[in-house]
Order: sequence, then structure tokens, then C-alpha cells
Amino acid sequence: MQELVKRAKELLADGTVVRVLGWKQGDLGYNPEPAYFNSEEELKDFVYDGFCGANLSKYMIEACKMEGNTLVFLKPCDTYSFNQLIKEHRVKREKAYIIGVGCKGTLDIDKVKNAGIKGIESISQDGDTLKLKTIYGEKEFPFNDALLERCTVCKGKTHQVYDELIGAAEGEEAGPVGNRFEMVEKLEAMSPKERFEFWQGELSKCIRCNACRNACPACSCLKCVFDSNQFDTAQKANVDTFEEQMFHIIRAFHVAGRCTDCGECSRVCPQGIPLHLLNRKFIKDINEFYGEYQAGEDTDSRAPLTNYTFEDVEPGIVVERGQK
Amino acid sequence: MLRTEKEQAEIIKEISGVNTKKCMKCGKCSASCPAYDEMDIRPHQFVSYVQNGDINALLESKSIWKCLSCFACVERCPRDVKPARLIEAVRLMVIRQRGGNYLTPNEVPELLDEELPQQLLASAFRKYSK
Amino acid sequence: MQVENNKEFRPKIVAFCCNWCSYAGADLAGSSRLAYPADVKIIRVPCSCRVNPMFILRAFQKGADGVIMCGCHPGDCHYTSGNYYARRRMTLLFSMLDYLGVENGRTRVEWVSAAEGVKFSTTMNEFVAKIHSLGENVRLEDLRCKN
Amino acid sequence: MQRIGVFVCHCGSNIAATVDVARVVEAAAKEPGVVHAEDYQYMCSEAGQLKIREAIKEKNLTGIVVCSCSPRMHENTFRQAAERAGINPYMVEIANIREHCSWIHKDMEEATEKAVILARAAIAKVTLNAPLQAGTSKVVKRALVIGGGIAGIQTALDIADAGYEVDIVEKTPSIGGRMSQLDKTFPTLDCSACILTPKMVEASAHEKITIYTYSEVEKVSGFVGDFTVDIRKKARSVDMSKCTGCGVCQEKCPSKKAPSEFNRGLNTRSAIYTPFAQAIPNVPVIDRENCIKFKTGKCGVCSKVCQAGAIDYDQQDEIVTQNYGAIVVATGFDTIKLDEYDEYSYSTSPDVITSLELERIMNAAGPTKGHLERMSDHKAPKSMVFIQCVGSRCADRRGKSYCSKICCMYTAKHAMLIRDKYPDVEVTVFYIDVRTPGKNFDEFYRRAVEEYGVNYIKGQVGKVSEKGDKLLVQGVDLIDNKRILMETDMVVLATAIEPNKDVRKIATMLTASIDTNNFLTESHAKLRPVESPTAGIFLSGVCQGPKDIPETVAQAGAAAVKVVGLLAKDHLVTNPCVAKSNELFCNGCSSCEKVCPYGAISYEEKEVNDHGIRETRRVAVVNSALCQGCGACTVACPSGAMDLQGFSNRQILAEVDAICK
Repeated sequence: MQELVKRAKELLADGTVVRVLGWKQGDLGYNPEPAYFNSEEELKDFVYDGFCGANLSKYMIEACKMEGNTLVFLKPCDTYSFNQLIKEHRVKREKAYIIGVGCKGTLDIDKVKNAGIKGIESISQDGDTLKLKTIYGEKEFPFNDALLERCTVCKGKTHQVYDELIGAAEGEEAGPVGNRFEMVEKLEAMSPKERFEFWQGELSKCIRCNACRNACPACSCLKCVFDSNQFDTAQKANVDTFEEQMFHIIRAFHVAGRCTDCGECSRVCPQGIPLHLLNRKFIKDINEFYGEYQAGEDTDSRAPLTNYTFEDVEPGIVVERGQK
Repeated sequence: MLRTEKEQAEIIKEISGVNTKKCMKCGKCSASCPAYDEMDIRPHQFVSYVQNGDINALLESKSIWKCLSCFACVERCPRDVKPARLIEAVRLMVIRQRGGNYLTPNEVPELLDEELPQQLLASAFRKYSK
Repeated sequence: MQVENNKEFRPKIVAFCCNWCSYAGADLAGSSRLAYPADVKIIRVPCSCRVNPMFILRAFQKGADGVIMCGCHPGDCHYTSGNYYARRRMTLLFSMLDYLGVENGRTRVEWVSAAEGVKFSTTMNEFVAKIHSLGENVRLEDLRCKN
Repeated sequence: MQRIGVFVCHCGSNIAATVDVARVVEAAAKEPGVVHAEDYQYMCSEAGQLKIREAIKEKNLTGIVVCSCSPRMHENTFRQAAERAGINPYMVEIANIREHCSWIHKDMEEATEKAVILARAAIAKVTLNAPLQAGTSKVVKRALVIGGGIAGIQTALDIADAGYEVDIVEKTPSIGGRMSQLDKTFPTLDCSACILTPKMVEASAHEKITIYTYSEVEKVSGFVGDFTVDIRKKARSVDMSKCTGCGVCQEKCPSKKAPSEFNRGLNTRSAIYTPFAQAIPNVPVIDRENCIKFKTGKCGVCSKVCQAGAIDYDQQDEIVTQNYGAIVVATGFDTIKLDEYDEYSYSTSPDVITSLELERIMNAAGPTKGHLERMSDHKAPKSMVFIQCVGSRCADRRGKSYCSKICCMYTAKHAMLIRDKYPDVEVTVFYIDVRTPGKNFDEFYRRAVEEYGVNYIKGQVGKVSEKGDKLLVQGVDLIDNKRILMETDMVVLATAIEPNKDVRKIATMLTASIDTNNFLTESHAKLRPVESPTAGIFLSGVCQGPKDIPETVAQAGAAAVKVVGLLAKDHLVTNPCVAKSNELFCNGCSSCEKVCPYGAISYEEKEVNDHGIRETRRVAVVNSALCQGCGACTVACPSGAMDLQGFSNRQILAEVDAICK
């Protein structure tokens, strides 16, 4: 972390950038938040640890509109989002100085809390162990058990776009990862009734706080269609099952083929709805129907939904597949 | 149970699956039929007889026993009418009314003759038993 | 005693038809007097690629029991490629609805050309029969829209 | 607030017999915004339109709904009526209560209920309609004709005579098409070449006509008034500007084993060839697959004997790009393959031939120099059998469901000509029906029977088999109900015709629709028979459906008139139902641009004022002259910035709501 701050100070000093986009310490030991640092002085609050899960790519949309260039720290999976934003002309590559930072996985404080550890004051990492200082004394927790779900199916340690790397080796492989479609497959295997009940249970928790939309780097619309007067959907809170479904289906549909599977939607959801399972369903279908596609791997390919082949499967596949 | 000819015609259409209205009266079935000369009612006439409900004449016709079940008419019919199926349906109706088989396996050996093609035996069982 | 449920189920079915092929196919079905149930109501769109998933969800929200989209056969789109995009969009949307537990028979895409009045009519008859077998749509609806 | 008028048409009894029109009026009148509702016998009539115009003026209507037939039928009629009464023509919506309602439902209650719902949907939509102004686009005063047969030649001549430039693209080395292969033509028995060649010469000499032979259409883009077409001129290997057409190269060419396409494979031709003597242009091509020089690198005889030095082995395909205001498809037909018709022994016996092959045999320039003879032993036949409807009127996969239309007449012609020239030949025709609707057609057929003694037997042939050097025909006479087993020397099959196999590819390029039999679809079966539903594409000849020569020529002329009518305009009124981008919602993400088939969307860096926030944004801009209004962009746009005028999101949702209410 000290190396990141040191380099940030240098780049501010030599005028390469006029501000730094990073994470600053929150009021608790495990809730750092994205922040701009305009001076060496401000960088004293800079932090980078396992709780810096926030994907800073989306903040670059605003940063690109400001005077001067911005230094941004991106974890490997954040760079996919950045690439996707370049492709959609939402950010300007030349306005960003990207430092690719190494990532050992980001953490889910709820996993720690759910294990019965309460009153956490601060957390530090020691190898594979998290050392927690709590009001009840010192506790330990295995690092890997605290990983966010998205990090257990990490898509790689390689930065897709950067100006320099710190703490990350190019081409480094991710550790052993699980099958990211495991839960999707499990749901697919259920009966329609069971699936309906599962999703009704999950989506009914939605309070339409729009956190998913705000955090999602693909949800980059200046004005969301759900704030538009064209579809009678503007500024509404969910009042019934349908509207919960509607919002999340359309949100997932709009990011289909553009979603890099960064997992921010599920990470930020205060209700703990596994929203990434909707996006992953689209990713899985796209891979199966139209060939493997990873959004954000490049900046010029046509997204699956703005592309076609003469031989694409017919929509009837959904029924046929169901009969198997 | 006595049925009218019209009802019988419906049964024949049902068990044969033939839509007699598809026939365009080209006569290719009769033209293709190897047993044509043996028949009193010809394959193309079968279609119109069923269509018109003249079933008694068909039940008494010797054509139903002369049909070789070679299915040339089915194969070549340009309208996909399948006259042989109609003939078979009429035949089945007769066999069922008689309540028995026209031919039993026991009777076969004495009817055999060296020059008989195998296919004839196969179609004989097809034709003469339930 | 199920007295209340004796009311005959009359499904509400929305058919989005592209102007150039399927709407003309429906016209041909009409001029050829090829009947299909009155439950089907057609909305004319210029091309199948005009059909926004929002429209389909909205139809279900307002009480539709089935939604079918018809367009030109792949390769015959009046606008060259519209139906290819529509095909991908609908495939993914239908798959998602299925994933959420909505019966997959409630949505359908059929390619019907201007010359296929017969196909239009048989498709609609089949689809209505399918919706009858599935019954009322209860998994995707706004309860306030039911009376 | 809109003031809407609803007009319900009885269409005589077409609607009124199954829809209670009065109830529709009553229900419509209660809808919000509706200030006037009435019904009338025939809304499309002058009196009906007058009612609409009067109501618009009296009640100050801002929008109207007509509940009537399909909008494909009378939308324009009612738009014009609205315009005459002073309101914007796009403030009109049609509820299709005829094709989509009264004609398909029997129950009055049910049909009326549906008609009311359709009316409500149209009212809901028109409430959200906005006045639209049509723009204009230019018309390139040049036409393209695809196919150089009689249909294409006639169309091109008629267009050219009206003073417009026309290009003919023909796939084979010469124009002339199927008609050039025919010997005589019914019902007058003129020699086909004698009436066709003058037209071919006229086309090639016409200053307004450019002919691209041995060429194919490769790519089409654009739309009515301004299509851009790439034409591939295949390498002829002969310099057209130098060749004198002396024919020495063809004589001297040592490779003479290629089956002659023109003679239907009945004989062979040289590797450098013109398909037939009167070919236009009279410039040979080298068939590179059969040319020894191209296969082995050695030979070069043609080059050596060519005094004009026209042979060019290095010639390459050339792409010509040209713009056209209109395109005529005249791709013609071929006979179907008979591989699966084993019962007629076509594949096994050389003496079983198709009618088109017989044309070549009867023709003085054909493989037998016009002598009627069997292809197996070159003996003159003593008896001939003609079989009608081979592959036509078939419900099975082998054949075609339609009647090929021309076979009855050409079979009568063949039978008559043979009986005339060779009175000792017995001619029998097996028929299912003899169809002769045409001027002097039935008289012609009766002459074949009565004057020429052709024996017509009703009954399709079951089988043709080889018996020694004879053919055994097995059939029945359905009139006498009697078996017929006859030996004959030759059998001629009236083979079904089908559209040229390239037509699907061409239709796809033109986005012209095609039916299940690969015939191009006309815009209206009765009222617009030579127009494709795709604007600017016209149909000429058999590509639209089976036709004989007089019908083809008539249709060719009709297509030409439609083209001339289009080219005579200086500009076209464009469809105002085009996409429009709301720049305040646009993210500049380029999704819309990627799915636009017309390249109508571009991006601009534009200063916008978003509720006080002034900034420069990258926003989508639609070129309304290029946009054709498909709506692909509207769904690709995640923010809903892109909308389609006339079919806006809100309009369609209003219809959905009205239907599902």
C-alpha cells in the first residue's frame, strides 16, 4: 500500500495527473469507500486492503469529464469494466492513468460476522489469516473463508488495460477457482415452480434502493430507463412481485452481453439478493448459444446482442431444452 | 351392431388415416397397380367409393383379396392419398366382421410352392389376419 | 364445490406482428377465412426488432396469459437483419423468464411470411391451445391489474 | 387534449355480418378523448370519406380511428382523407376489424367484443400520435434488370423506350433465356428464335441499354430510389472489345467434351463457346473448368487462331458498382430435377426425355439438327408417349404443389408438330386434366385432337420401364376403366418448372419476400401483381409464378411501367416513421449504431443543456433520409433515448394496455 501512495505522490508531483481515484478509510475497519485525492496531503487517508472491493471503473465516467487526468487504481477484474466503458465511449482512455494493483481477493464482512465475530474494531491480514481486534478481544479468521463469492470464481489476475502494474505480476494465474455457473445450473435443474419460489423469495426482499444500479459499471446510463417517462416506470418503488421482477429482468437484459461479471450488484445489495445469478444466466446462455464471450476483454468486438449469425438458435430452444 | 354405410365409411377413413378429399382423380394408383386386371373395383375407384359412402360394394369386392399390399400406389400417389391403406381398412373390416382370420399359419405349408416370393407370405399375413 | 371456478377461461393473448411479413400473413389468414380464436389480438410493429422486452413484460403485467411474436423468416427481413437481432433478444429473454420460473410455453416466436396465412392460423390455434393448457398467468402479473 | 373521431365501417356485410357495428360505435364513444363516433356502409367510398372530412371540420377533430379492413389496404386512403380535411395524415390509426376479426370469427358476440378491443387499442394509440412530416429522397434515374430472358429483355426495352437508362445483368454468356431454347411457340406456332432474336438485337443496340452478360449481382444496399449494386463481371477470358465473333476459336478448340447447357446436355460443346449461334453478345467465353490451357497450362490453340488477338487468359473478374432507382427481378425458371422419379425411368433410359429436351431435339439448330430421333440409337420413333403433370400438382416432397401452367399447351404443341411433320408417328398423351385457359388455347388443343389425331387418355401413367429397345408404358384409361400397357419408342415428360435456384440468394440481397415454393411474393395478389412488397423492387416473368410467353411479356411491360412511374419522379416522399434520438437520454454508447442496417446513425459531440447542466456529450443523430424505420435501434438502446416515430414506446405500450385491460 505504501508503494501505491508513493507512486501516487510522484504522479501528482510531476503533473501526470491532477487527482487520484482510490479508496479511503471508512468509519469502521472494514468499510473503505471510493474517494478522490487531490493532493499529497489528502493521500494520508488512502487505503488498499481486502475490503476495497469497490470497482472504481464507473467513477471514471465522472472523472473523465473533469479537468486534467486522473490516476486510478484498478484491480484485475475492474479492468474488464474499464475496457467495456472504453468500448461504449463512456470513459476516455487518455484521461486515465491506470495503475493495475495486485489482488488476493476481496472480502465479505458478513461472512466474518455470521461466524459470530462481533464488535470488530480493526482488521489486519497476516498471510492466510485475518487478525481481528474486537471489543471482546483478538480473534482470527481464515482469509479464504471470508472471500466474496465472486472471488471464489475469480476470472484471472491479468489486467486487461493499465499504464503500470504495482504488486501484480503480468499473466499471473488465479488460484483454484470454482465453477461460476454452479448455482445457475442448480436453479436450472429445479422445476419451474421451485425456481419461481426461489426468485420470488429473493426478489421480494428488494427495496428498490438502486444500489445495484448505482454500483454497476454497465449501468452507466445518464438517465435510466426506469427514470424515463416513456415506459410509465419512472421513479417508482416496487409495489408488487411483478415490479420487482420487471426491474431486475430489464436491468439484467440491458447489461446482457456487456456485463463483465464483476459482481458489484450482489456485493452492494443491502438485502443480500444474489443479483449476479441473473447476469450469469445471461452470460451462460450467451456462451452456450453464441460462443464464449467475455465482456471487457477487448474494446472493439461486437457485443452478443448487437450481433448475429444466420444460424443462431431459435427462441424455441428454451422450450426444447426444458423438455430434456 | 348394424352400421350405416356412411358410418362405415367414416370408420374406414379413421382406421386408414386417409383423407379421400385429397384425391385429384389422376388414376396413377390404378396405373401403378400390378393387380389391376384382377380387380373388379380399381384402386382409384376405392377412393371415390369411400368418399361417396358405397361401402357394401367394397365389402363384397374381390379386389380386397387381390390387392398385393405392395404399396406401389401409396409410393407413387402425387397427392399422398394412400389408396392401399383404404383397401386394407376395408379388408380389416371384413375380417373383423367374420370374427376370425382368413388365413391361419397352419394352413400355410400346403399352400406353399417353390416359386412363391417371400414378400407374398409376409403380405399374406398382413392381409389375411387380424 | 367449485362454483366460482366455473367461469370459462378466456386467455388474453398479444401477438406482435411485423408489418411486412407476419401482419400480411395474418391478413391472408383473414381473407382466406382461416379461423383462430378471438383471444389473439394483434399489434402491428414495423419489424420484429421493434419488439422491446419491456412490451412483453408489460403485456404480462397487465394480465396477458401469452405473448407471441411473429416476424419475417430469417433471411427475408424487410430491413435485412432486424429479425436476426430479434431472434437473439427473444431467445435470451425467454430463457430468462424460464429461469425465473415463468412457464416457457407462454412466450413464443414464429416466423410467418406474407404468403403463409395457413401457418399463421395454425400457429395461433396451437398457441391458444397451449395457453389453455397452462391456464391463467399468475407468475408474472400486477395483481392490481386483475379485477 | 386530443379530440378523436372513430369511424366504423360495415364493409357491406364483410364486417357487419359478424361484428355488431353499432355496439362498436357505442363502446368507442365512451373512450376518453373520443368526441365523435359513427358507422357507415363503406368508409373507403367517396361518401364515407366525406363523412370523415365533415366530422373533422365540424368537431375539430385532432385524430381519427377508422375501424375497417387492414391498414395495408386503406391506411393511405384515410390518411389522404384526413389531410384533405386539414389534419396531419399521421394522426390516423386503423383498427383492423375485417381481416383480423370479422372474417375469421363466426360468433357475433365474440367478434364484436374483439372489435371493441381492437378499436380501443387504436384509440389509445392515436391519442399519443404526433403530427409527422414526410421528408424527401432522391431518385436515381436508372434501372437494373436481373435476368436477360424474354421477361428481362422486354422490361428493359420498355423502360429504355421511355427514355431511362437500364442495365441488364445476365448470368450466362448470352441474353435470350429459356425462350431462346424453344423451337416453336403456342398457340400460333411461330418460330421462337424468329420472334426473340429481333428483340435481343434491339436490346443490345439500344443506346439506353447496357448489357452485362456472364455477370451476377453480388451485393445490394440502399433502398427505393437509390440502390447501390455491385455487379460481378466474371472473367470471360475473351476481350469483348477485340473479338469479332468469327467463331474460329470454337471450331479449333480441342476440348469438346463439356455437356452443352443450351442443349440440356444432349450433346457437347467446346471449352471456348457461345451458347448458341444467335448469342448476344456474339463473344465466346472460356469455361475454365474444361479448358486445357487452364487445367494443364498447355494448349493455347484459341489464342493462336484468334486473328483479333482477343483471347486473354489473365482476365480477372471485375466488380462494377452502379446506382439504381429501381430493380426488376426477371430470373426465370428451370425444370425440376427428376432424380427421384424412378417410375418414369428418366435417369436410366435416354429415350425418356423432358419437354425442354424435346424442344432442343425438334430445333433445327439442336443436337439432331431438327430430326426427331431417339437419343439411344438415333432411330426415328414410330410411337411417342407424353406424360403430363410430372412433378406438378404434387403433395409429396418430390414434386411441386402448384400447376406449372405451361405444360398442357406445349404438350399439345409438341404432339401437333410431330403429327404434322411425321404423320406415321403415333402420339399418345396421358393427362389428368387439360388446362387451356387462354386466347385460342382450347381451340389449339382441340385441333391437336381433331385435326392431327393425337390420342389423349385420361389417367396418370404409373410406370415406364425399358423392354428391349422399347419402352413399356403402364397406365389406365380412367374413362374406359381399362388397363393400358403400351410399347412406345419415346416418352416425353412434362416436367414441373421451378424458380431459378439463384432466386433465393437474390431475394435475400434485395430483402424481397419469397414464398414456400421460392416464387417471389407480389405486393398484392390482385392489385399489385408486379411489385414486390419491398419498395423499388419489381417482378417480371416466371420468378413471380408460372407463366407462358404472352403473360410474361405482358407482365414485363407492366413492371416496366411501374419502374418508369418511379423513375419519372424527381424525388420520393420518405416514410416519416423514423427513429429519433432524445439527446438528453443518450449515452453515446454506440449500441444503436451497431444494429442499424442502413448506417443511418452517426455520433456528434454536441453541447447539451440537461436541466441546467451544460456539457458536451457524444450523442446519436439519426439521418432521417437514410432511416427506414425498422426500430432495431430502439431496443438496442438501454436508456430508451432512441424512439421510433409512429411506433413509439408509449404508443405500443398504450396498445398493449388496451388489449390486456
